[in-house]
This record gives sequence, C-alpha cells and structure tokens, in this order.
Amino acid sequence: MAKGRVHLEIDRCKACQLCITFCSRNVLGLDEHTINSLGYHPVTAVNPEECNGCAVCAMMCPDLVIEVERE
Amino acid sequence: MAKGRVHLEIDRCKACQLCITFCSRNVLGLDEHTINSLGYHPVTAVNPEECNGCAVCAMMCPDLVIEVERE
Amino acid sequence: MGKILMKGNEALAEGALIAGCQGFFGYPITPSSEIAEYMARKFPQLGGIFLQAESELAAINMVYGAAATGARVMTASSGPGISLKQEGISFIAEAELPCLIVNISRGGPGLGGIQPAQSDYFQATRGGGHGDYRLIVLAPSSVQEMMDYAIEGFDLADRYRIPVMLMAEGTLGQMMEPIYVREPVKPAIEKPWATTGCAGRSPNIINTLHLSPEVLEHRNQHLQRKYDQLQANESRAETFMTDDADLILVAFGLMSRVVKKAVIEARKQGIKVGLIRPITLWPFPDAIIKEAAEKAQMFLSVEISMGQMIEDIRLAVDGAVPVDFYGRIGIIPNPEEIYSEIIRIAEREGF
Amino acid sequence: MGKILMKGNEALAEGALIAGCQGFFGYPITPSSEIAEYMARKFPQLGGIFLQAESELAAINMVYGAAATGARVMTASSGPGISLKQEGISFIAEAELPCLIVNISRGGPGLGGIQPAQSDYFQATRGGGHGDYRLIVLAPSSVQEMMDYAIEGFDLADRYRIPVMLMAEGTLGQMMEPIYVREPVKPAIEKPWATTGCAGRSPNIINTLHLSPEVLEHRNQHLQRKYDQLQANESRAETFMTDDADLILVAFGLMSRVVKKAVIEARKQGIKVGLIRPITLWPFPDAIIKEAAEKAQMFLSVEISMGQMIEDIRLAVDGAVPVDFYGRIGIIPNPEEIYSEIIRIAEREGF
Amino acid sequence: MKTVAARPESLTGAQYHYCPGCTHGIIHRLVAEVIDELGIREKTIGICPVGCAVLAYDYFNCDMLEAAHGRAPAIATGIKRMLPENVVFTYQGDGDLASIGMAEILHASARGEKITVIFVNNAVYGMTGGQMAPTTLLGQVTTTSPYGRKAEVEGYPVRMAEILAENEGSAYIARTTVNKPANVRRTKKAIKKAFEIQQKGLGFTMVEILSACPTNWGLSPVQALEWIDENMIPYYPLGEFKNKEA
Amino acid sequence: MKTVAARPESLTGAQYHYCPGCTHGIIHRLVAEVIDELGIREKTIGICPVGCAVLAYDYFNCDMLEAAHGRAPAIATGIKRMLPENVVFTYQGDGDLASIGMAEILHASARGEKITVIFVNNAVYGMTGGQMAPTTLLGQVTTTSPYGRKAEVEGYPVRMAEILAENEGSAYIARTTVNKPANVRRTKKAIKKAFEIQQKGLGFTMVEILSACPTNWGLSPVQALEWIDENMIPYYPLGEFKNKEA
Amino acid sequence: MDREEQVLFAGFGGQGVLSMGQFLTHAAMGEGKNVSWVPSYGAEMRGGTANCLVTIAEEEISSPLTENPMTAVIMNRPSLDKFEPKIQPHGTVVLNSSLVDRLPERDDLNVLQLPVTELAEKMNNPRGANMILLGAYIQKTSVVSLDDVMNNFDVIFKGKNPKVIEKNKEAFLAGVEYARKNWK
Amino acid sequence: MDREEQVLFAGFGGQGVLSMGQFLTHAAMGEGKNVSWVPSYGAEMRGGTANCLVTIAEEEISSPLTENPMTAVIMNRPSLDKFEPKIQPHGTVVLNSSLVDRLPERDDLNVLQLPVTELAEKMNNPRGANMILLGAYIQKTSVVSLDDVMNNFDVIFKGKNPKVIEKNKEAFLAGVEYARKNWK
Ligand SMILES: Cc1ncc(C[n+]2csc(CCOP(=O)(O)OP(=O)(O)O)c2C)c(N)n1
Ligand SMILES: Cc1ncc(C[n+]2csc(CCOP(=O)(O)OP(=O)(O)O)c2C)c(N)n1
Ligand code: SF4
Ligand code: SF4
Ligand code: SF4
Ligand code: SF4
Repeated sequence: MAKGRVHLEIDRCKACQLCITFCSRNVLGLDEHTINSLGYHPVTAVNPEECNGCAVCAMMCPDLVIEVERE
Repeated sequence: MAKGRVHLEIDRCKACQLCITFCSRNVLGLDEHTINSLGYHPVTAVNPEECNGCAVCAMMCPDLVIEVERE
Repeated sequence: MGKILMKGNEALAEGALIAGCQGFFGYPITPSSEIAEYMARKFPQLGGIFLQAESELAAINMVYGAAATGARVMTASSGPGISLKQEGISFIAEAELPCLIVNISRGGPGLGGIQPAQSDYFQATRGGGHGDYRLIVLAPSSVQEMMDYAIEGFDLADRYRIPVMLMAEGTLGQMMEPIYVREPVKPAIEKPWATTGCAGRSPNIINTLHLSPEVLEHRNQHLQRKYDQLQANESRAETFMTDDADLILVAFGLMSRVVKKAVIEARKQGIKVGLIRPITLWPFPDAIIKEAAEKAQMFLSVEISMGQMIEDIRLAVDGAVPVDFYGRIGIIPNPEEIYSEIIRIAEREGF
Repeated sequence: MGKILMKGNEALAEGALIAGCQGFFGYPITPSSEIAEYMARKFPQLGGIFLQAESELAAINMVYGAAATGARVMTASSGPGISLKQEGISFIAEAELPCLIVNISRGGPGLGGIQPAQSDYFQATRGGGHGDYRLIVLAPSSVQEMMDYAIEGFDLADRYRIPVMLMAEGTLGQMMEPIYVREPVKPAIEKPWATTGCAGRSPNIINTLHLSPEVLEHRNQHLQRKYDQLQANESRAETFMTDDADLILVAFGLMSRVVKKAVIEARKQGIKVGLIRPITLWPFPDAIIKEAAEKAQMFLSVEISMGQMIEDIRLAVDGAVPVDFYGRIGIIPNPEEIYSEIIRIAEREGF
Repeated sequence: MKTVAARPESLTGAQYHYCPGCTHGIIHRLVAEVIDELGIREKTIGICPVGCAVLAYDYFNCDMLEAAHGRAPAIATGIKRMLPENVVFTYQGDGDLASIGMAEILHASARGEKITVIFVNNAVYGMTGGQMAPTTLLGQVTTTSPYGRKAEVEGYPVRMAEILAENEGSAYIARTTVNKPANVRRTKKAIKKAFEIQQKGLGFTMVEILSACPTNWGLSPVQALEWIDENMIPYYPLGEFKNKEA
Repeated sequence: MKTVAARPESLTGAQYHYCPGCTHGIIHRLVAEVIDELGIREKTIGICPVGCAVLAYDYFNCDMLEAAHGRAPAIATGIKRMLPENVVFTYQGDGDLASIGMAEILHASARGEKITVIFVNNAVYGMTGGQMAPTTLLGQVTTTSPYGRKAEVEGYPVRMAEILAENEGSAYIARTTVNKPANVRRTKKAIKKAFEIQQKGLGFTMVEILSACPTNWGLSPVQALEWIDENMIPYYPLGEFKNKEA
Repeated sequence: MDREEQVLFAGFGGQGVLSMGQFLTHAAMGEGKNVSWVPSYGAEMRGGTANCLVTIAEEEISSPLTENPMTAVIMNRPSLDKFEPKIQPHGTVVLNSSLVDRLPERDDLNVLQLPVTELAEKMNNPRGANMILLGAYIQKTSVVSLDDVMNNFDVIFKGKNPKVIEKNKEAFLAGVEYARKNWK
Repeated sequence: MDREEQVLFAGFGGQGVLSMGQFLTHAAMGEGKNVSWVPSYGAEMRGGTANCLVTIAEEEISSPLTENPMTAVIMNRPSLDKFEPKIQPHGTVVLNSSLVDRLPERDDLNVLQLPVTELAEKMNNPRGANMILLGAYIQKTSVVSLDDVMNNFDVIFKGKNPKVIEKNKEAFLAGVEYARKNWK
C-alpha cells in the first residue's frame, strides 16, 4: 500500500518529466489524453499505490506542481 | 680616476634624490646654489672623479636627467 | 538580382557587410541581437571580426580602438545598452572616430519594455553623454532602408569623421520585407590619422584630453564648424503631399509609414494633409519644415514617445504656426488611430 | 551664527548633511571629489554611510538600492562619470526613487578638460539616458546656494519621488565664499513604498520592467503627469532689471553672476538690459521668459557651451523675438567680455 | 498523513514563466525554503537580475527589487549598508554576474559585503535567446558562437567561484548543481550556509549553481540534466572554495 | 667612452609632468627600453589610462591612444583584433585597472587577448589627489579613507596578479617593483617577457609594478621607496604568477 | 482604409505561429505580391503567446501594421480572448478547435474551425499543427494560389532538411484536404 | 566696472599660492568685507603653475571672476609671462625676484619686488616664502589692516599646529619689515 500521496496541480505542469525521471517507483507519467491550460499533456499519477512519499518528485519539479504527503 | 661620466640635463631634475641615494660612490648631490627652470635645486656631480659608470643613477632617475658614459 | 525576404536587423547587418564593415563589437539585447548573431555567422568566412564584448561599455570602447585603426566598425544595442555607451560615444565624437552605432530601440525609462518606442530621440539628437557633440542620426522606415542607410551611414561617418547612429523601432528590426540587396562598396577614404603603428611616419595620437582651456575651446569650435557644415549640407527629409497641406504631420521611422497611410486615407476624404518624414533626425531638416510652415496652418508631431521631436519641429517652425502632438509609448499607433486624429483636428480647426 | 568661509563643494556636502542625508556613494573625479572627501570625514561620526564605489556605475546603483530603503542618499560626479550614470539614472527615474545627483561639471566631450563648462545642459535637462524621463535640475550660482539648493534638492526629491540633479560649474565647486550655515532639517515625508523588509505588511517591489505595452504606456503617462505638475509648479528663475529691458540676457549658475555684473555696468551707460537666471534648468522657467518676451526686443543666451539652453529660450519665446547666443567653453567669460558683447548688440540694434 | 513537500511561504506561488524543465524553478524553491527555515522572510530583501529571472520579484514573497543588468551587487550594497540588520540576497545569471556585472560582483566580494549571491550558471544567455555567456564551454554552440566557442577567438570560460575565492572579503563560496536529488540537497545546504554566514557578518557569500537551460542547449529537460554531469562539472568542479567558518 | 645609459628612442624626451620621485618615470623608461630592444617601436600601439599617466601619449614615441577611465583593455582589444600583427600595450593605474576597469581587465584576460598590460600599482589615486584605491592597504590613510582603511568598512585590498592568474587566458602574469636597482632590472625583464609572449601569441600578459606615489603617501621620494618594501611587498608578494612558457 | 489583406497568426510560443506567417509571406512574395511580416517579439520568449501579422498587397505597403486585421488564425484560447475584439467587422477567424474551447462571441465573424492539434498528433507529427491550419486556410481563402505554394514549397523551405520539408508538406496537404471536405 | 579689489596670486604648484590667497580672503572676511576666493585647479595638480583670484569688496560681489585683476602677486617667471598682459592698466605687480629674472615689459605697471625664496631659505623656512610676500604686499597696500591681520592670525590658521603658526607669523612679519624698509 502507498505510504505516500502526491497532489498534482496539473495546470502548472509543463511536462518536463523531471519528476517522472527521478521517481524511483514509477509513480508518475504524462497524461496523453489531457491538455492543460498551458498547452501541455500534464503529469499524472499512473501508479499512485507505489508512492512511498519520498518527495523526490517535488524536489525535482521546477514548477511547484507537486505536493507530497507521507504517513 | 673616473671610469665613468654622468651628463646631467639639470633643467629636467626635480631633486627627488633617488640617484644620490643609490649611487654607491657618492658622486652626486644637490646644487643648493642653483634653482632650475622647474624651481628645484638640481642634481650636480659633487665627486665626479669617483664615478665608475655603473649607471645605477640613470636607472633610478625617473626623469631622464642622467646620461652615463663608461670607458 | 531579385528581391529577397529579410528581417530588418539582418538587412542592416548585411548592409554593413556590403559597406565593407570589418568589425562588430556588441553585447546582446532584445530587440537588436539578430544583428550580432548575423555577424557572428557571416564574419568568420569573410575574415572580419565579430566579438561579443563583456558589456556595452566594453563594446563601445572596442569600437573606439578598432575605429582608431581606420577600419569600418560598428556596434548595436538598445535602450539601457545605449545609455551605457554614452561615455564612450562622447569620447568617440571628440576623437572624431568614424563608426556606426545602431539603436534598435525599445520603451523606457529603466528596463521598460522591449516593445517599439522612439523615446531615445533626445538621447540620440542631443547627445546623452557629456559635452557639446552631435551624431548624425539616421532613421530608416523600411527593411530596405535598414540596409541602405547602414551603407550610407558608414560613408557619412568616414567623410565627416563622425560617429553615425542608426535608430529604428524594435519592430523595424524584427519585421521582414522583400528587399533588393545592394552591390558591395569599396571604402575609398584615406585615414592618415589612424593608429596602425608608426612605420615610416611620426606617431599618430588619438586623444580627447585637452587640459588647456584654449585648446579645449578650439577643439569645440572645430567640432562646431563640422556640425554647422552637416546642418547646412546633410539634413534630409521625405515630403509627401505637403504642397497644399493645411495640416502637416511629422513622423519618422516605421511610424512615418503608418502616418502615410492615414494621410492617404484622409486625402481621400478631401482633407488637405501632408507628411514630412525626417530621415536625418540630426541634422534635423529645419529648412524643409520652416519652408512648409510658410504655407501650412498647423503641424502635428506623431511620435512613439511622450513628445521629443516636437521640440525640433517647434524650433524649426519658430512660432509661425502651432505644433500639436500625438504620442503613444510601447505601441505603434495604427493607421486607423492616426486617421481619427487627423479627422478630429480637421473638424476642430475647420480644414 | 556668523558667516563662515567655505568651498562650494564642501558647502554642498554640508548642505546634504543638514538635509539629513544618510548615505553617499560616489567615485572620485575632479572637480567634484571634495564632496566625497568631506563626507568621508564627516559621516563616521554622524553614523551615516560613506562608500567609495568601484565606479560611477556601481555608485548610481548603490544609490538605487540605498534610496529604495527610504533613506536620503546622494552621489556626485562630473562629465564622464555622469555619462556612466545615465543607465542608472533612467532606472531611478522610472522607479521614482528620490535622491540627489550632483554634477560639478567640466568641459567635454571625451575626457575634455576639467575647466568649468555648462555643456552637460542637454544631458541634464533632456535625459541622457534612454526613455522619456526628466530630472529636476537645480543650478546654484553661489557657495551659499550650493548649500541651500542641496537641502532643497532633497526636499523636492522626496516630495515628488524624483531624482534631483544639482549642476554647477567646476569653479563654483572649487571657490570659497562666506556663507550662513543653515539649521538641520528633519525629513518628514513617509515612504511606505520603501523596501525595508516586509514585516507587518505585504512585500514592496521596486521595479522598472513593464513587458505589457499597456502597462508601459500607463507608467509613462503617470510620469508625464508628474512632470506636467512640476512644470506648472516648480519652475524657478531670478529676474534682474528685466521690466523695461530691450535686451534680456539669460544665464545660469556662476555664469549668471558674471552677466549680472556686466548688466549693472551696461545700465550705467543707459543701456536697457536685464538678466533672467533660470534656477531650475528643468522645469525650465518658460512662463517667465515668455512673459518677458512680450516687452523685450531681444534675448541673448550666455552659456559656457556651444549653445544648449538657447533651445529652451527659443521654445519659450516661440518666435516672438530673436534669441542670440554668446558662448565659450572651458573658460567662464569675464564681465568685461560680456559687457562688450552687450555694447556690440546695443549699437547694432540701436537700443 | 503529513505534508512533506509543499510550496514554501517565501514563494508567492505565481506561475513561473520559465521554460519546461528549466531549473531556475528548483533554485527559487530552495532559496525560499532556506528563508522559511531561517525565519527571515520579513527581513529579507531580494534583488533580481536582468536575465530569465527578471520577473523573480513576482515569485519571491518578500521585499524585492529589480536591478539593471549586472548591477545587483551594487544595489545590494546600497541596501545592506543602509539596513545592516536586514538579510540581502541577489539572484543572478551568468551573463548578469560574470559578463556585464563582473566589476560589481568582484568588488562586492573584495569589500566583503555581507550579502548572499545566488549565481545561476547555465552557460548561456537564456532570456535573450541563447547567446554566448562568459561561462559557455569551449566547443559549445550558441547564437553568437555559431561554430562552437573557440579559446583562440572567444577566450576561455571564467570560473567565478575560483576567482571570487581569491578575495579576502569572501566568507563563503561554493559551487553546486541541481541536476539530481542529492545535488539539490547539497545546493540547499550551501544556500543555507551562505545565508547563515551573512547573518553572522563574516563577509561576502555566494553559491554558484550549475543550472539547466534545455531551450537554448537544444536538449530535452532530462538530457539537459545529464549534460551538466557530462560537460559542465568537469570544467566547473563542485565544492566549497571558501568557508571562513570552516 | 661609450654611452651606457641614455634616453631610449621609444620615448619622445618630453618633460614629464610627474611629481618629484614618482616612479611612473622609471616605468615609462623601462617599457621604452624593451620596445627599443625588441625593435618593435614602429608596430607598437600604446594606450594610456586616465590617471597620472594620462599624458603618456606625449612621452611614448609610438602610436598612442588615450582611453576613457578603466577602458584601456577594451580599446586594446579593438585594436589588436583589427591589427593582429601589431604589438599593443596598455599602461594603467590601480584605480583605472582594478576599480572602474575591473570588468574590462578581467575579460581581456579571460579572452586571452594578446596584449601586454603595464599595471602601475601605487595603492592610491594619484591624479585626483590621493583618494583610496582598491589596492590601498589596510590602515592606510587617504582622502576618502581619512581614518585609515578598515576591512570592515572599505573591504580588503585586491590582488590583481593573483586574480588574473586564475584565468586560463592569461599567459604571463608577474608582480615586480622599481624601488631599488635590482628590482628595476627584474621589472624590465618581466616587461620584456610579457611583450615577447604577446608576440608569440600565447595570450594575455600583465606586469603589475608596485610604484611610489610620494606626494599622496606624504613621504619623501626615498622614504616612499622604502615604504614599498615595508608595507606593500608583504601584502603584494613579488613573483611570476603565471608563465605559459615556463 | 486601403484594401490589403492583413492576417494575424496567434498562439502559444512553441506552436510555430511565426513560421506560419513567414511561410505565407514567402508564398505571396513568390507570386510577385508586396508583403510584410511583423512578429510580436521578446516578451513572449519564455512562454505566453506569440503572434505575427502578415500583409499582402498589390500596391506598395504603406503601413505593415494594424490593430484590426481582416483575418485571424488562432491557435489557442488566450489568443482568441485577446484578438477577437480587434478583428475587422465581418472578418474571418480560423480556429484550432483542439485548444480553443469556445466560439467567438461576435456574430459578424466568419468562423472556420478545425482540430489541428489532434489531427497532428494522429499524424504523429505534433509540430505539424501549424502547417495543417495554414493549408486549410489557404485552400479556403485563396489568399495565395495553392498551385504556386505547392510549386514553391522547396524554395520556401530552402536550406531545411528534406525530411522536415516532406513532413511539413504532408501536414499542409492534410489541412488542404480537411478544408476541402469540411468547409464548404 | 565696479570698484572691487581683485588680486591674483600665481606661482608653482608647491609654492603655497593658494594658501596665500586663502589667508587674505580670511583676513578680509574678518574685517567684515565681502570676499571670494577662486582657485585654478586640477590641470595644475602635477607640476605646472597654480593661481587663485581673491576678490574683496564693500558691496555684494557680483562676479568673483575677472580676466583682468588690478593686482598680481607673482611667485615665478612662467606666471609673470602668463599674467603680465592681463593686469589692468596702471595695476600693481608684486614679484618674487628670486625666481623672476626679468621685469615686466609694460611701463604702466607699479612694480614691487622682493627676493622671497632667498629670504625664506635664509630664515631656514623655505615654505614661508609665500607668507613673506603676503606680509610685504599687505603692508604696502593696506588692502586689509595689518593690525586686524595680526590680531586674527590664530583664528585664520585655526586648527593648525601652533609651531606652524609661529613660523608663518615670523615669515609674514619679515615681509612686513622688508616692505617698510625697501618699498617707500
Ligand atoms: C544593459 C543591458 N544589456 C543587455 C541587456 C539584454 N539582456 C537581458 S538578459 C541578458 C543575459 C541573460 O543571461 P544570463 O544572465 O546568463 O541569465 P539567464 O537568462 O541565462 O538566466 C541580456 C544580455 C539588458 N537588458 N540590459
Ligand atoms: C569616468 C571617470 N571617472 C573618474 C575620473 C577621475 N579620475 C581620473 S584619474 C582617477 C584615478 C587615478 O588613479 P590610478 O588609476 O590609481 O592612477 P594614478 O593616478 O595613481 O597613477 C580618477 C578617479 C575620470 N576621469 N573618469
Ligand atoms: S514522492 Fe517519491 S515515490 Fe512518490 S511520486 Fe514522488 S518521487 Fe515517486
Ligand atoms: S517536474 Fe513538474 S513540471 Fe515537470 S513534468 Fe513533473 S510535475 Fe510537470
Ligand atoms: S653612474 Fe654609478 S657611480 Fe656614476 S654617478 Fe651614476 S650611480 Fe654614481
Ligand atoms: S601624484 Fe603620485 S603617482 Fe601621480 S605623479 Fe605624483 S607621485 Fe606620481
């Protein structure tokens, strides 16, 4: 079970994929079916249950998209 | 006998005394009886016979006053 | 050769190359940077020197040094960068070193905006640096003229031993139009004063220090005579439908084309309106304006500024007729807007 | 308290202290350096900040920062140094930061000479930097006024949130006259906009960047309204024997005193001659000159330059009467010389 | 669940104008987190440069000034001298700090101004569209070194941390990067140390941060982070170059 | 008898305006002697600073330019780039080079401009009447540090030779002095080396020369030379800091 | 005012709106028309909107500027918000309906829509969206002749990689096709 | 022109001509006169000549400048060469004859000479030459009252080392003495 949870403010996301690259648990991915108000396919949690709340994604996100909670 | 000879263009002299200080043979001194066109008591050879032509005076003179000849 | 489509900044840069420019020293700033970039691409093949300076200050002083060798050299910048060059420009003016200084201008003061403006008019025409000096200031209104005036600028610079400024709105630097590319020019003017090493002659000195008041005054009078000569011989303007005009609009640069369109439109409505476009902002075309003031009822200065050229118009008109002002900042007013202003005035004044 | 003998530069510096100046940031340059040196001696005891900057560029930007904290701060320089400050001045004008900028002027262009001149008039009154902005420019004519106008300068700066320039010929900075030392002033104006740390309020921002053309235009209009207000309310001049004058000489600074002496002498010969001395070079005393132009036959602009203020006189006179020019550079013409010029004109014109 | 990562108070939360994957955003956050942690937001005054970070006054939630290109250290000096109790930082790019602003940064350091400089070195002029910076690497292609920077023509990239460490007035000088989580953590520590040393009044402090400009490097954001490892760090070694506390 | 010391051809012989005992005069002569010995007078172009040496164009018998304060390295760059076969030198004081001209000198060095800089460090502003320079020593009294320079207030003196040696573009950097015959000889050697390395195209060259300003130090000329030994050399060590040939 | 065709292209920074305009300008110049291309610049470098104005005329172009273009080619929603009020009465709007989630509010405008972002992604050529829209617009308005464009395609893209040209041509033709079918 | 006394002091950079002028200015101010002191500056910092102009008047001083002073106190030969032509008709020249090896060429001038450099060296006070000349000049012309000067000496030199003041006073009085004896 997920020990952590990410909150994604997707309208800020610029699809740079840094969070995705550095998440060791492959929690995150781009949502190819959505275009956000900035014109990007934004980040989404593809495997939310894998999240351990390490907050590395938030650390690497330049755009303040991600808030992380941990148990 | 002097092995060297100094030529002094006294109207350029500003009486800083650097030549006098560094001449190891005390050849040079200020001429208290003359005032040159710059308003200074200029350099003069007080012991010309002692000059060995080492040219240290010319080396230390900032104002191109001194020409040195050597045998 | 047919026309080719070029950006204003690139046409200007190409014009400089055509004029035999051998050195460019500059520091990037929007909206002028394409000039530097063009030179960076082209010069290595041509054996010219492109150098990105550490600052505008360094750039203008590199120009000082490079121009002193007798080569045709230039720099380009905008707003804050041109301000930083003021000390250097004053030195270059006094040392009488020919060179081209380009201001692809933006809106100020301060960092301002990068949108087009003409609010560096005073700085260009009155000398933003210290002391009594002038630059020749050329104001192109089309991409073609960006090229043509760059060529002419180098020529004037050499002939009069004077820095020439080419000043254009940012938009003119950024836009594209088809142009005819001119033939390369071979600079013909000798520069026996250049500092190139004194082999076979006595040393040359490039200097702007004049501690004796008499020499200083003499130098200033010398410069003034040159400026008088320029005022007599080199001021230029384009006139359009001014002969019978009640109202004459005065505008320069890209702005003047917008005004021209409004004038054409107003003429269709039977309003007697004309346009004078100063091509040399300095020497300002006083005589042409003064002459026009004998027949016209009124002038309108249209500027992308809070009102600067209007002073030169008023000085030229010398009280003969009123001079009105219409200005924007950061926005080139469009033809519709100028047209409305003409109508407004025509109705008010009964033209 | 009785009069004491002071150098112009020192009186100015002392005036700044009296006005509550808390910071001086400058770079030495003849003939202004005594101002810095005076501050360096005095500030440590007073708890103020004296800092010799690495350059004029750094100095004006230190002033930008220091003025942003709400403190009364200043800088002083001359010729080339003032040119180097132009970018910073444009920023300060747009950021509306009150401060005092002193130009103890010398002759240019280039390195020029350190002898007195007034050839930075255009630079001071038209804005040598980029964009549409103005400074209040005060021109003292005596050592007493060096002090008084420094005090007043800080006051105007705070009241209008505008940089004030005090411009004086080098000679005025170097000469000594007995003066009355004024009482210390307590600055009273609140500066809620200052960047002092946002404790207890939302953050303050000092900024000159306006990327949106609309905002940029709005800012320029805001500044323009302030300038209009200054033009309406703060232009100042001294008039001397102008009431019935045929010929009115216009001169500022120390120059004006020389002219005054010549005017007195010419009056003794029955020549109807007067003097207008602009105290604020900007806002220029248009109204006073315009009014005088209704009665006088002619104006003569006397400047230590090749002719700069004459443009402002001509703009004010607006063609009503002719405006002649008499100028020197690097040399303050003496009373005898001006007197001869008056006689020459009076004979030619039949005054 | 407790929140372990969220926007720091010292950021306004305004949407950044930076390009996708631009690490200016990470650096902003780190500075803000340090300000939060030190509890100095209300006495901090920041100065933004001319460069991509020109709008940083909209992002930092404290008193801010916008500087002329390169002059932030002079402005910081003016402020700090008048308000010695406040905390003052500048945020500058490599064009701003190492090119046009070279004299100002060197002298702020020589004078030992008690300020903190956040120096974002991305080896290129971002804002103006990818021209050469003094820190552009040899061989690197930019719009003004279109054939690759050559030592013979454009000279050598400058190492600011090393140069400034020469000055006696410098109290803390470090170079870090934000190209992976561990480096982000180290960068934050360095920034914190710099602010602390400023508060102790030991002298001038600077953290040079190697930062990615995917747009002008012509790389994807992820590739850009790798490029830092492969190309920048070999020329710009990470580490502390001066620490008066150590 | 043969002449063993006389005015070099590369000096015009015009009477200097310098104060009595000012070592600017010695340094001028050394530069001229080197130019003579290398036989390069007719292709040498010199640039004088704003500072006491502002009139040096009257003294050097070769093509000369007078620069704006601090900008000589930029002017030299402009010349050398257009005329790479010529020999270009600047002659600059410490105010000129290390204060207002800091950015220009640092970047000329970083770019490896093939010029020679004669840097006359006299720890004070001579021409303008004795204000503090960036090289003024701690404790030294000047008109703008009337209570003695304090590290806390005015910061630390900058060591330009050491800073410039950091730059890869620098090919030869030395510090010498002219306060006694042996040092004068060493200075001449260093100047010669610098010109030679310039001609070989190896990069930027500079000789920093500790020089006396008796007037503004308030010392007799002879005392002033001693003051260099006692006060300057301890802070500004003599030596070669960079030599790409060595 | 004088009759000239003035077309505004507007969208996000990365959508290629400036190139669309340049393409059209080149094409019109190839036909011997007088042309000018004026970009908005700079402020939009990092994110935000970008736009350019193309003027095509038989006569010499006096003013290359206008606030009120006859036609606007709109690639995203913010651009519609910004420019809708400025289009001339009875002007034309060409909309990228993938990213513009509303119709113009004015009822005098001639509205043409197509979902280019989706079409482009379907063609596996996301950067080709601009060329699709341009193809459709030219097909519909004949502001330049389609034949001339096709003949000049390589000239206009001179110096570009042939593969890139091919991809652009495909996208352009897809737009032409779409307009033929859907915009009658 | 209005009657005011305008005195020019001129000599080498190091001869103390600026202080001579300041001394006189102070003295005259002490007597309640209007005064001004205008130095030449800067160009003369390194060597060359220095000079200053002192104006003393009963009325307010309009112009502190003139090219044509009534009196010139000349400490060296170059200064005589430079200023002789500018002195007003029938003006006065006070000359340091130790360093000025010629007389004025004009015959309308009132010439006063004394060998102050030599006198000063004899008094073992080479820096006192300026005060000797000043003493003589004031004694001769009474431009300010000698008594007032003597009474104010310490005030004028306020802040200076008492020894220095003493030496200056000695030199000044030597000049007064010389003028009494030699200039009748
Ligand atoms: C005086 C002046 N010169 C030039 C510019 C143009 N300019 C703006 S930002 C910049 C360089 C930005 O590069 P950098 O400092 O490296 O920051 P980045 O954008 O890469 O973050 C330049 C040259 C300016 N605004 N002002
Ligand atoms: C832009 C500018 N700022 C200031 C000055 C005034 N100034 C002339 S020389 C000088 C400093 C000279 O000192 P330094 O370079 O050490 O040379 P030195 O006179 O000691 O040989 C200054 C500040 C100037 N001429 N121009
Ligand atoms: S908190 Fe850690 S595990 Fe969770 S999404 Fe972020 S990086 Fe992945
Ligand atoms: S790092 Fe941030 S901006 Fe980038 S993809 Fe992830 S959430 Fe989006
Ligand atoms: S040459 Fe040598 S010995 Fe002769 S005077 Fe000079 S220093 Fe003395
Ligand atoms: S002031 Fe100093 S540096 Fe200048 S000439 Fe005099 S002694 Fe030499």
